[in-house]
Amino acid sequence: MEFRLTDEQYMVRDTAQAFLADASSSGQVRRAMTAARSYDPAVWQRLCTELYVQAVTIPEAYGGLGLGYVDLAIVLEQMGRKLFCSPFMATVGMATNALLLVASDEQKQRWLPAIAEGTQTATLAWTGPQAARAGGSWGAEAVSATWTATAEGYQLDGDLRYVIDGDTADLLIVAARTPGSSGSEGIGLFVVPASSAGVERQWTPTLDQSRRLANLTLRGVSVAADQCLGVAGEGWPQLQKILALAKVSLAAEQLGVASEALDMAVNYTLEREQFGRAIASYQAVKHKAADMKLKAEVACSAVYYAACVASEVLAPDGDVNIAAELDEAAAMAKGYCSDTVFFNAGSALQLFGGVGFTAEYDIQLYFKRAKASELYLGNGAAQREQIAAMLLDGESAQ
Amino acid sequence: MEFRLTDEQYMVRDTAQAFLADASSSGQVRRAMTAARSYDPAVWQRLCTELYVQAVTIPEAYGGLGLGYVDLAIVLEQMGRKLFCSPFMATVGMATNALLLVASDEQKQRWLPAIAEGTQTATLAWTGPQAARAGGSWGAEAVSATWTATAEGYQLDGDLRYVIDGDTADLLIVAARTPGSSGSEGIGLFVVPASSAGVERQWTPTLDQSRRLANLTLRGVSVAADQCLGVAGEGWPQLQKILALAKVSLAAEQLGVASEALDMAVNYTLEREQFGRAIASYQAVKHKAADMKLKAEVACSAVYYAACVASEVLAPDGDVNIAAELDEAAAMAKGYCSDTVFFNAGSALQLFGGVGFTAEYDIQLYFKRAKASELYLGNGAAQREQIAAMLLDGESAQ
Amino acid sequence: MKLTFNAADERFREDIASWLQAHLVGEFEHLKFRGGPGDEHMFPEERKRWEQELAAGGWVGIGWPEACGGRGASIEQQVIFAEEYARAGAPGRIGHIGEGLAGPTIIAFGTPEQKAKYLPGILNGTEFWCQGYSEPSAGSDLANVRTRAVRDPDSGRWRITGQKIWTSLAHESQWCFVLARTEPGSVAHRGLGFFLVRMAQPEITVRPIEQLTGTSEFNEVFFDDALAEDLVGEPGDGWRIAMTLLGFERGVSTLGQQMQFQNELDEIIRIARSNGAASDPAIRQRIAEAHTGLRLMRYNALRMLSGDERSGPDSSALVYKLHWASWHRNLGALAMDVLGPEAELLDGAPYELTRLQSLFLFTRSDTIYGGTNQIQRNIIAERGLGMPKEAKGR
Amino acid sequence: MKLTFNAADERFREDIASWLQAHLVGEFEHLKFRGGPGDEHMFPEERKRWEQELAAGGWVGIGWPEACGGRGASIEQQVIFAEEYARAGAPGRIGHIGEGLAGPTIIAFGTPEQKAKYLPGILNGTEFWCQGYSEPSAGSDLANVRTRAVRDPDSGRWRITGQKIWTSLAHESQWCFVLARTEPGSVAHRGLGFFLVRMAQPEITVRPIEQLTGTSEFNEVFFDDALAEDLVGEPGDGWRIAMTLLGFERGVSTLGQQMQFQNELDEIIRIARSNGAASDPAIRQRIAEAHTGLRLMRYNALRMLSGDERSGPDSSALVYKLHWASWHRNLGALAMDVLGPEAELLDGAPYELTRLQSLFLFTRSDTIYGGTNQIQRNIIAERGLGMPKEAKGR
Repeated sequence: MEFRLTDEQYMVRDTAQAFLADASSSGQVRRAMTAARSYDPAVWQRLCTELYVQAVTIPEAYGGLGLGYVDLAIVLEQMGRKLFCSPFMATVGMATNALLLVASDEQKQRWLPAIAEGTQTATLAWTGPQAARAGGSWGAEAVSATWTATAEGYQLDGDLRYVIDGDTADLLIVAARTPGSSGSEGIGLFVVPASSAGVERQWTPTLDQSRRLANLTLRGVSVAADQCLGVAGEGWPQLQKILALAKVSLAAEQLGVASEALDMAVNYTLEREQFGRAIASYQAVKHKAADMKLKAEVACSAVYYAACVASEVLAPDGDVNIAAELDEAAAMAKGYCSDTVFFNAGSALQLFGGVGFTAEYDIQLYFKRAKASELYLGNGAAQREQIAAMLLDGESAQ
Repeated sequence: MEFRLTDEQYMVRDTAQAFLADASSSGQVRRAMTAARSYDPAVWQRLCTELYVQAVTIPEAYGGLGLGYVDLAIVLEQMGRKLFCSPFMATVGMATNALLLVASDEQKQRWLPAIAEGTQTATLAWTGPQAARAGGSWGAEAVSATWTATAEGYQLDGDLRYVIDGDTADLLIVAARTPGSSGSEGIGLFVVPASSAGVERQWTPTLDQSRRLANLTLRGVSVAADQCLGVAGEGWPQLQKILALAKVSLAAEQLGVASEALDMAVNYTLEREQFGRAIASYQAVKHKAADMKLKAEVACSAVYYAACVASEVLAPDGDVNIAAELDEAAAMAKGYCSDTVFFNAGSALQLFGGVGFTAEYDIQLYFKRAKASELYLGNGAAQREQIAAMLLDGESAQ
Repeated sequence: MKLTFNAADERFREDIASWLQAHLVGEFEHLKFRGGPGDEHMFPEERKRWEQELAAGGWVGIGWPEACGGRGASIEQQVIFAEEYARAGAPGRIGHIGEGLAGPTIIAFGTPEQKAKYLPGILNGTEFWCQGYSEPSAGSDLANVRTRAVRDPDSGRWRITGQKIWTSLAHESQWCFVLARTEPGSVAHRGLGFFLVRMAQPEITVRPIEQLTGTSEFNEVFFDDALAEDLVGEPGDGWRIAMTLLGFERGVSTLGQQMQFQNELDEIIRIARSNGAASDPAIRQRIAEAHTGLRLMRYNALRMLSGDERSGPDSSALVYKLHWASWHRNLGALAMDVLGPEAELLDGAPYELTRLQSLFLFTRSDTIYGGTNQIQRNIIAERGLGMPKEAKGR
Repeated sequence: MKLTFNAADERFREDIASWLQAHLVGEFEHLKFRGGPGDEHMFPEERKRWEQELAAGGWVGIGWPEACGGRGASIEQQVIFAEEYARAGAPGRIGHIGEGLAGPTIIAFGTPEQKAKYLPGILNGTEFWCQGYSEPSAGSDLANVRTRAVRDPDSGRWRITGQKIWTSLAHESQWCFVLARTEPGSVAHRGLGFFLVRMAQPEITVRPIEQLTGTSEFNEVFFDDALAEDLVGEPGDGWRIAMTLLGFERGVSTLGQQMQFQNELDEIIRIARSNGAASDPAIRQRIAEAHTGLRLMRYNALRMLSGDERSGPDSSALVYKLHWASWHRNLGALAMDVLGPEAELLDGAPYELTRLQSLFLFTRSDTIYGGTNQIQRNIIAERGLGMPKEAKGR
């Protein structure tokens, strides 16, 4: 039992930090926010070449680094700190997990190396228009696109919403269900190149400009049989795992956003004077910062515990008892970090006072990201209801 | 529109305050807590004689003062401030309302004068053993005692719980239902002298020793037809109003408890020094006190608005539009004041530090009363759910 | 205590309600529910014409004394006016700084000449005002004024140099009142003067501040030896006058503000009922809490306006700002949470906010301007509870 | 990072688990789950015998160096011990002040003679300790020590006069460590000494403090020229030694404390499932929050014990007290709210509390003793975030 970073993991952190200090300055983030793709392809290529972290969780057999989810969390945390605009979350934090978890060896050979090389980006498209509500509805019932079996494979139809980087990703991991099915029944997972005939994609402008969402429309999209991940119709347990892993990714990034908001606020309050004193010397300010610090520390424990669990889930010889904690650990991490990131960013905005309200200062960008990521895949209350169901509703619960 | 106390109401307040300063000192409260009846009958008689506030809401025709619910709230607030141990809440804040609302003129003539004179106390007994749960179950389904029609009137059977001063009250207002009925169906209200054959009463020791609860058991209790208030079987709308009025009474008392806890905490922090300064000079202490003050002020508005509404409910020529707000105003007052009283008493306990934890200091008595009255008739969350149902579930809601 | 209005007041309510129904039509129809917080910069010309329409109907300055051209309306009637105005969805008042702040200040402290010069323009809806209080380095420390006023020894007139910030409607106003230091070397609240300044002069530059909303309701205003038209009171009276003026802000306009809040809450409830969030227990709790908080805000205001001083002078007034600001900020977050993932979707590129997104972002300033929540808590503790003052660094 | 224990550690886990299963029987059976917070005064004699049973099994001082009679167990093994001890429901340790505080302090600062004199009694479970830190006028201001120690010029021995408060188990202990002022006229943290004092002397009076629970776990201890057996370190070293000792409190015992918390939460969940509160959405949220908070408390502790210093030295340790104290206080309130009106009903007259009522009341002290939540936030801000220190009045 060793619940601290290894020396190698410190190196991963420091390298990511140094890269992002150079590649994700305030000016770079603001340019990316209004750029055509919401990120700078040149910076993405630099990341893929110099850091190679897009391959962090991909096994060496497929050209990756073969590291665990803890290393991925380290990178995501640093990206959160700098609001790095890139297809990393969608590609590595979400879509790659689907391939790692569900794809056959042939399918992995076909798609993972391009991701590992940085020549393809990917995303996860699974929720339909009627589905994602406030609260706890980011579940199976949110899947509304359909698949039907055809002679040569499958046909996909329907609308997909809230797809991160859906307008630019090269590869789409699509969840669909058999027509007429409901709940966790009938769900299938498919790998769809974005260039496939019948795929339309529309960027939807968002409050948080540092991450793009898109609507996808699939109209009679044909995919071959070998583009189906696992068994069509029995995909929900896999999708559930993929979503739990996505929550861990988001939580790691939220930890970074929350920690940076705290640091920015502390630094500002040390400089800003009111009534002849640095405002950092007022107990109201100190105690607010202390509460932010507590949340950031606890969030750190939540994220890295969940990342350790996720590592066991992805590892071929992972500890099954620990892996079984995935749903709970992911809900706890996403729930706690969602509350933390909004609390910390909101508190930081308050501590900045009037200038926090101006476009000029960066803290507002963190605030917007905080709300966006809090709501994505369900806020704190939604995660808690999921945990409550585990604790209180089952026959076997304590 | 005049939302402030009249000069006469200030007099009611000042008189009550002066009386309680003399009759409800810390020593007197502590003696009453462990006395046989949980109050001092001599003090009660003094109150009835000198202040005559037990008759505050009873019309002059029945020997009362004929004042409104605002005056009652004023008295209850002051009693809350001093944790006055007496049958006032049960008799005036709860049971008398049932007689005022539902009794016929003959029934009023029969029972109200004795209450007005202070020769009889009364209480409300309505909830059964299985009923009152955390949250929102202080409703019609909590009624479980039964009534059956007999040749000469009715027979009452069943267990009644959480009856305030149920072990000492002279007159019981009992809610029961027809066997086999459920929900709001079949409910009847009866006036039962505690001395009636078949009534057993058992004091149940409580965490908050400043107010007694009791269990009642009714075994084949016979009551005459003229002891039924209103129409047996159609009593729920009346009981609902009686409970709403009881919530207003409790809220008024909670306002007093919360305000006194604040004052005690402020006074203590002005005296207590730490690190060479009065702790009242620390911003953390000041801001905690400011939050308590805000809540107390808002609670005051909630209580007196609800009391104004209650006055219109009880007045023969009350404004029907305002009276129609009773359920909502009572839920808002009880909900807001429940949260406030626990917040304020808990915060005060914290500001007292170590000594607040000793039996010697009085603040712990306020803390215990706070929790007890928070839970009685449903806590803040339960009241909010009731309000949410009004706002969100009806067809006619906004 | 009673909650009912008397018959004369109810007639007054009918008057204003029917006047609004008859006049908020035609060219003004599209102004309904516009111009509120976060929307203050919209349709300035139309809203100025609306001010003149109001003025023609005799609805500007109703609370002012009759001797100053007002109607001397009772508090009850002012409450009723504010409620009906908001209920009708009449647009945000572009004249509110003149009517609610500058006018009452001039009535209280101005000379007869100043009253004659400034009040009619306010009352007839042709002259608009903005305020020059905050400065970049001051923030909550309002007395930390660096803008200075120098009197020309020959003309006897004052000239002002310095910078003000968070001035809304600066580019729509003919007049600005400015707090400036008349006594060189003075500090804090001593040595300040309260000046009335004409905006249309080359010595004044207005620069909009781009906000996190992408819009620019607020401005920086630079004074470079700008001429002051008038000084209210004497040099050195500035702080006292400014503090009195801030007191005017806690007036009946709060009732109108609450009707605006009610409109926002109604929209949130409507969405919750239509998108299913109304069946989410956590959302239900928060909607009920918001509803309760707003009702109690109203009762608090009624108690404040009725002069209820049970728990010490000004107690309900002291907590008012902290209460509404925190409530409104929570409402903004609730709006997003009711929308769920849809909360992210803009009305359009590049950055066109929906009404509720705008609410969400704008409400973050409510707990800052006019005294942050932290400052409000200091004030409540010190003035309301008699706890020791915060130590100052200077 | 990895969460699994190695094979040797798993064997250690089996050792302690099976030892407890074999020994927590017979006369000790009824001690299960007893003697925790709020129950510390119960069964003192039986629990002392239990300490000797533990000692005979070699389970006292496992984390102490082997040279001092301990086992030099690794942090992992100490974690495992604490977890299994609590999982088995073994009783609250009446020897924890000796084992966890006095012993380590003597090991760190004591002379060889002092070690030889005091450590064996702790290790064999025959000598028990209490602490004399807090004073009535000090509270959170721990350095405000007024108890004084005077050295007899002839014998060279120190005598102590003053009053300590909040001393638990004072009447069950042979020894007390006492912080007292060795230098007359010194203030704050200067001029203090760290003394070891035998309780059995007529110059010491122990007076129980009646608490809001009706019970008396804590005491006032009066020293009236009481003889000190030993001084640890030099006169003037007291503050440094005391601060080091407080650091020992943040040890592996927290893991055991968490198992106790888990027992409490389990009981609350059991009640919620049986009385229907588990279907109340607000209660569901709070139970899930409590469960999450407790798990994260464990992960925080593991991170702290593993020496994770990513976010600055001691960061996870700095927040630990504030986190668990606030969590536990909320659990107490949750217990009452799950019970609903039944929360009011005592086990019996005159004032016999149920376990959960006791939890509710006792947890109100968690946010006070050992540094109030307010002091904890100061410490986090100052040490963890480098914000300016609070101004002191003296």
